[in-house]
Amino acid sequence: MEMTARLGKLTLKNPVTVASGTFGINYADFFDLSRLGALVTKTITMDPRQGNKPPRLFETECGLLNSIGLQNPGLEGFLRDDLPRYREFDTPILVSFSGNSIGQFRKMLERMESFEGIAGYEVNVSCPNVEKEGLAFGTDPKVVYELTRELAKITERELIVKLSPNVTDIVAIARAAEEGGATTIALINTLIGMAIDWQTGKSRIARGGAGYSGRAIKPVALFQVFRVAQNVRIPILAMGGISTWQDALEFFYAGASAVAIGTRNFVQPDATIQIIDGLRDFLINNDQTLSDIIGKVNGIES
Amino acid sequence: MEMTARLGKLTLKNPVTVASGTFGINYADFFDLSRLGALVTKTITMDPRQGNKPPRLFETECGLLNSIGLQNPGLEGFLRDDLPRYREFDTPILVSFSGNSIGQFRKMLERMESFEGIAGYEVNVSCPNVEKEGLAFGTDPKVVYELTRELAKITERELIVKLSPNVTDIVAIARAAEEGGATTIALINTLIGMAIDWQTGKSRIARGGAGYSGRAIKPVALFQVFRVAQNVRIPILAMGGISTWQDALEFFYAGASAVAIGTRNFVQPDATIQIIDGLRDFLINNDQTLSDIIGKVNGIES
Amino acid sequence: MGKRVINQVCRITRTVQINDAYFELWFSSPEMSELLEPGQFFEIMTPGSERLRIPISAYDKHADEIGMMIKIVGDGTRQLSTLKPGDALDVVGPLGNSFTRPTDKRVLLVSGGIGYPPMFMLKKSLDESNRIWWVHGGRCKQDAFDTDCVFTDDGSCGSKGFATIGVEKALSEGGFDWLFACGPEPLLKRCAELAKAYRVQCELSLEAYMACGIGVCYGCAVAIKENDEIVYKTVCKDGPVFNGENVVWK
Amino acid sequence: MGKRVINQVCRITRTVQINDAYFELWFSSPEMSELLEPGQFFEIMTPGSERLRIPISAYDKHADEIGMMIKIVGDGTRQLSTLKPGDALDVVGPLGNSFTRPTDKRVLLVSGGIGYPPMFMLKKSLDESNRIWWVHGGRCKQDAFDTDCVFTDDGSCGSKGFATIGVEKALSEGGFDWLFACGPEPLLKRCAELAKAYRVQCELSLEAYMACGIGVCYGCAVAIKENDEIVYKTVCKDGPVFNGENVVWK
Ligand SMILES: Cc1cc2nc3c(=O)[nH]c(=O)nc-3n(C[C@H](O)[C@H](O)[C@H](O)COP(=O)(O)OP(=O)(O)OC[C@H]3O[C@@H](n4cnc5c(N)ncnc54)[C@H](O)[C@@H]3O)c2cc1C
Ligand SMILES: Cc1cc2nc3c(=O)[nH]c(=O)nc-3n(C[C@H](O)[C@H](O)[C@H](O)COP(=O)(O)OP(=O)(O)OC[C@H]3O[C@@H](n4cnc5c(N)ncnc54)[C@H](O)[C@@H]3O)c2cc1C
Ligand SMILES: Cc1cc2nc3c(=O)[nH]c(=O)nc-3n(C[C@H](O)[C@H](O)[C@H](O)COP(=O)(O)O)c2cc1C
Ligand SMILES: Cc1cc2nc3c(=O)[nH]c(=O)nc-3n(C[C@H](O)[C@H](O)[C@H](O)COP(=O)(O)O)c2cc1C
Ligand code: FES
Ligand code: FES
Repeated sequence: MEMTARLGKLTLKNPVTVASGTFGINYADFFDLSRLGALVTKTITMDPRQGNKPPRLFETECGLLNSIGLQNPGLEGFLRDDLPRYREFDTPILVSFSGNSIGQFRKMLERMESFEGIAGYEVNVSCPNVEKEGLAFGTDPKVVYELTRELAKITERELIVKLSPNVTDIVAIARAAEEGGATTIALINTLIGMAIDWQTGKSRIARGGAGYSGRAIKPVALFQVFRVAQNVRIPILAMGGISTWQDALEFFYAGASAVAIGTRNFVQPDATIQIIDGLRDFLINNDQTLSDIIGKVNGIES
Repeated sequence: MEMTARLGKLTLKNPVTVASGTFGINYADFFDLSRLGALVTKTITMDPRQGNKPPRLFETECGLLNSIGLQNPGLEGFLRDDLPRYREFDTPILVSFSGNSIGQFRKMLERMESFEGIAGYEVNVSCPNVEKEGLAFGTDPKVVYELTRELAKITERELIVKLSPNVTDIVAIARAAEEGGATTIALINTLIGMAIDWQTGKSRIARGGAGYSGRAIKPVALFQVFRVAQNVRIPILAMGGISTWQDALEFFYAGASAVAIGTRNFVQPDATIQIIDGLRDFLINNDQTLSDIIGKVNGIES
Repeated sequence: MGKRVINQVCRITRTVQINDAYFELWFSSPEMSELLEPGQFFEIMTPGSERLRIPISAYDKHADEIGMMIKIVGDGTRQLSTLKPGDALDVVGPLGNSFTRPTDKRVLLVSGGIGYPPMFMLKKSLDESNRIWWVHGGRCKQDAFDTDCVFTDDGSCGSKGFATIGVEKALSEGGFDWLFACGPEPLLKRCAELAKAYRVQCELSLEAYMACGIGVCYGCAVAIKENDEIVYKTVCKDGPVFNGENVVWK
Repeated sequence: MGKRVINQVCRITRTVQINDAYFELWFSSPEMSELLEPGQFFEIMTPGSERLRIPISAYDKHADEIGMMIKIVGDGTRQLSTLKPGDALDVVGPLGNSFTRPTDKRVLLVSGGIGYPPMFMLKKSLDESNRIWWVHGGRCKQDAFDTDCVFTDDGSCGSKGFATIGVEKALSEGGFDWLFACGPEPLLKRCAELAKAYRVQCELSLEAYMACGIGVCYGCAVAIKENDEIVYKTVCKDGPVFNGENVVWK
């Protein structure tokens, strides 16, 4: 079954990858990572980061709160220790990274350009911008445009910009990334949520607010993917609560070209493989290809 | 047990009311509506509205999508047919209303001022503003400030501004409402979500995007209530996925002065009463009052 | 409407497995039984459920006992199918309006699939002075129930084809005053057209996705002609029974 | 670490209801049994669950069979308590590191409440050359298990008071080389302090809220001193067993 997916400059062997921060090489114990359409790394930053105070996790009724705080070994640690291991697999490596200024983003990308075995980048713009009073990069279309343009200038590789859903106008941000030269839009990053122990009044997460992911956010992700797909021409890598191949189909109908699995990996380590297999069987049984489905949502009347 | 709640200019007999659009006089079949801390009406508009094309509802894994489109009999229909019936109950009536321009909001409020038995208003700013290219009122702090100020000028009654959560910076909007003269902030209105039938590609809701409510949105609501409570001095009427008295306690800890029950009414018609009773028992058993709890979330370290 | 709606946790008194897909669920409620009229429905759930209630039509009643007939189509109905006598069922109802009950008329009942139960109750409540002919259609044998004239899509029971064939045949033979129908939308639409063509009064029981079930959320809207205007009515409260002439089809 | 982690759907072979709150769950897995070392744990769920897996320590093993001892504290553990022999259990493991196993030493084992199972397995795996003394504490009789010295908060079993009394008593009598402990944080913290004061080597098994269980999400962080720096280590992969001296207490 032909299941290749076009994602910007890349052709993936199938349209299923993993969401940044929810996956790692250790999953190779469970299945051959070469089966994935692509491999997205955890977000790395220029310098190593300790991450946030624990507790960092809490499972709500239908989703997951996390407050990892981008704990990571820093760019050099990643390039030295992790990248070589990622490269062992026969699938494109997409490095997720984040900076605290446009300059830092650029420096990081320049450094990575000199390394082989990176198929592209996922630019995480959900982090605070030190040049703009700590407001997240991803909330201001102008900043997203400038950042993307700077990065697009210096790489020929796939350039994915991953958006935060916590904005008034997601379309404006997506368009800014497209105009800046992004080759794919990824969405959504986590919503922001909170939980409190009603017996003690204690916040379940040390930081208070936390990233909210999983099944609960799927409808929100689906709508944002739909909205963005209606308004940009570059492909969309969709994520947000995708747990089954049926969920993935919803996102394809809404306009996604590929999907990433996040929180579900924690429950079912081979969720990606089950989704790949489920999609393939569905397409065979229905004698369809992905292009018969992508963006073909119907029944909408206003 | 003393459970009165201060909500702006009002003192409610208990801190539990209903979320606009999820409740109506018909619930009087199930319990005495006078037991509620207050009664919030469905949002009314100047002119009668037909509402959106069906299908208008779809239940997702953990929440509800709705696309009612503010179907309502219009202001005069409401004042003539509904208000007299609401007034039969011994609880403050809060009329939720919405306009398509600041002028129309003002006209509606002026008309209602001449009617007895209205304790206050809940200003629904999630609707498109015809003067600003249809952008929702609630997305622009300046507009929210102006609107609130205009309305505050002409009423001495309780003036609640109900915010949409779908903005980049909820605190800026809440502060604008406070500065404009709102006496209470209500939040959150629905998120926006979508669902697609994976078998047919058909949108489950005729309009595509739809309001997303219920258990799934509770962590998002809790965080926004917390954030706003940290940044305004006026009380907060909290809603978003509250289904049990334990949920309500979380919102009190986060800083809410009262809570409204929405989607849960559909599952359990007397949910409000069960929550009132549960809260009362909890406070008795712990020998606490609401003020020992409101805003007393702890364990947050950054 | 002034009709009272009750919310009660009732006991299941009896369950009947009709076939792999259909089962009957009976519960006891003197109060609801007394109020209940044919065409009305309930919103039911197993206590403690977090999901929306499930709207199910009244199918039959015996004194205090009320019967429902349910088809397993998803998680909610599958869950209901596991209930046993003695289990609790949380019921809101009776909900909605009911059918007109003519006297001394020729009446055509039409049901498709799970449209059967309300027709069954209507038939039982119709005065003996009426002469009744009942056409039922289903996809296969499983969906075929005992009526005067049965159709299945695959011919596995009764005649092969759509119930509309039977409806048209009956109407074309003439003499009918009333047509009552419940079933999938294409069937109802065709019934409305045929009733109009043959000048027969027509009442249809519609379905819609529901939340509150009591007319407050406006979620279950259906487009209805009213004094030459098209307005959205609630299936749960203004319906589920509407005059076939007034329904605006998609 | 290079240790292999397996994900298997296993059969429950045996269940034991210990008392109202505790039960044992045994499953069969030759592969995991072979790899398993004391101190390690599993992430388990009933197949089809939508929720995060539940981390549970290894308690015992007999050939291919692995035993866990579980306390019912919420929905997930309650659900597990309904499993019967023959039921399927989806298991990821064995996870995490394990305890040092000294030879020919005096060893103090300390467990609090549901900290008992890993200590049980450690004890079984310790060489006979060691001399072992085990202090256990619990809230009430239910949480008291057969060890050398039992404390309960309410005195309903063994001595009344906290297990730390027994720990201090044992250490003050002298002669111990090692202290291994698992249980609630205050107990572990006190053990670390006492071990330091009495110059006894100390390994503690920590708990943390977990998601992936295999060291990729950094959700289960605990602050650990490493070369005079404080870093966040993962309880699931770097732990759950840490040198008591290095743990940074809240
Ligand atoms: C007035 C009315 C009377 C009905 N009477 C009967 C009856 O007597 N016997 C019977 O078997 N079925 C009846 N139904 C249909 C029944 O309500 C659905 O089959 C049931 O809700 C499906 O739930 P589920 O969880 O099993 O399936 P799901 O997988 O949730 O849904 C299957 C389909 O059922 C429909 N449905 C789901 N939720 C709702 C909802 N909240 N409101 C309305 N429709 C929904 C949707 O069209 C959906 O595609 C009636 C429906 C209505 C509106
Ligand atoms: C390494 C490790 C080993 C453990 N070994 C055992 C054991 O041998 N026997 C035993 O009975 N229990 C053990 N636990 C504790 C057990 O995991 C929790 O009691 C269980 O997750 C509670 O789930 P629940 O759904 O029943 O309760 P919930 O109501 O969900 O939670 C009750 C409490 O359990 C904890 N908890 C919930 N979810 C998680 C999670 N995903 N990760 C970690 N903690 C969580 C939280 O502190 C929560 O307050 C261990 C935990 C860890 C981390
Ligand atoms: C524990 C955890 C860690 C995450 N870390 C990152 C990260 O480092 N970078 C990033 O872009 N997104 C991160 N995310 C967000 C996910 O990549 C994804 O966008 C989001 O969780 C929605 O998808 P899901 O619902 O399938 O998990 C993280 C999510 C979780 C749950
Ligand atoms: C069917 C439905 C109709 C609603 N109608 C309105 C409305 O008319 N005006 C309004 O301000 N909010 C409306 N809401 C939003 C609710 O008042 C509430 O803010 C939201 O649903 C979150 O609360 P919940 O999760 O408890 O339902 C509606 C929600 C639902 C589900
Ligand atoms: S279901 Fe709420 S109005 Fe009909
Ligand atoms: S639970 Fe994911 S790193 Fe430990």
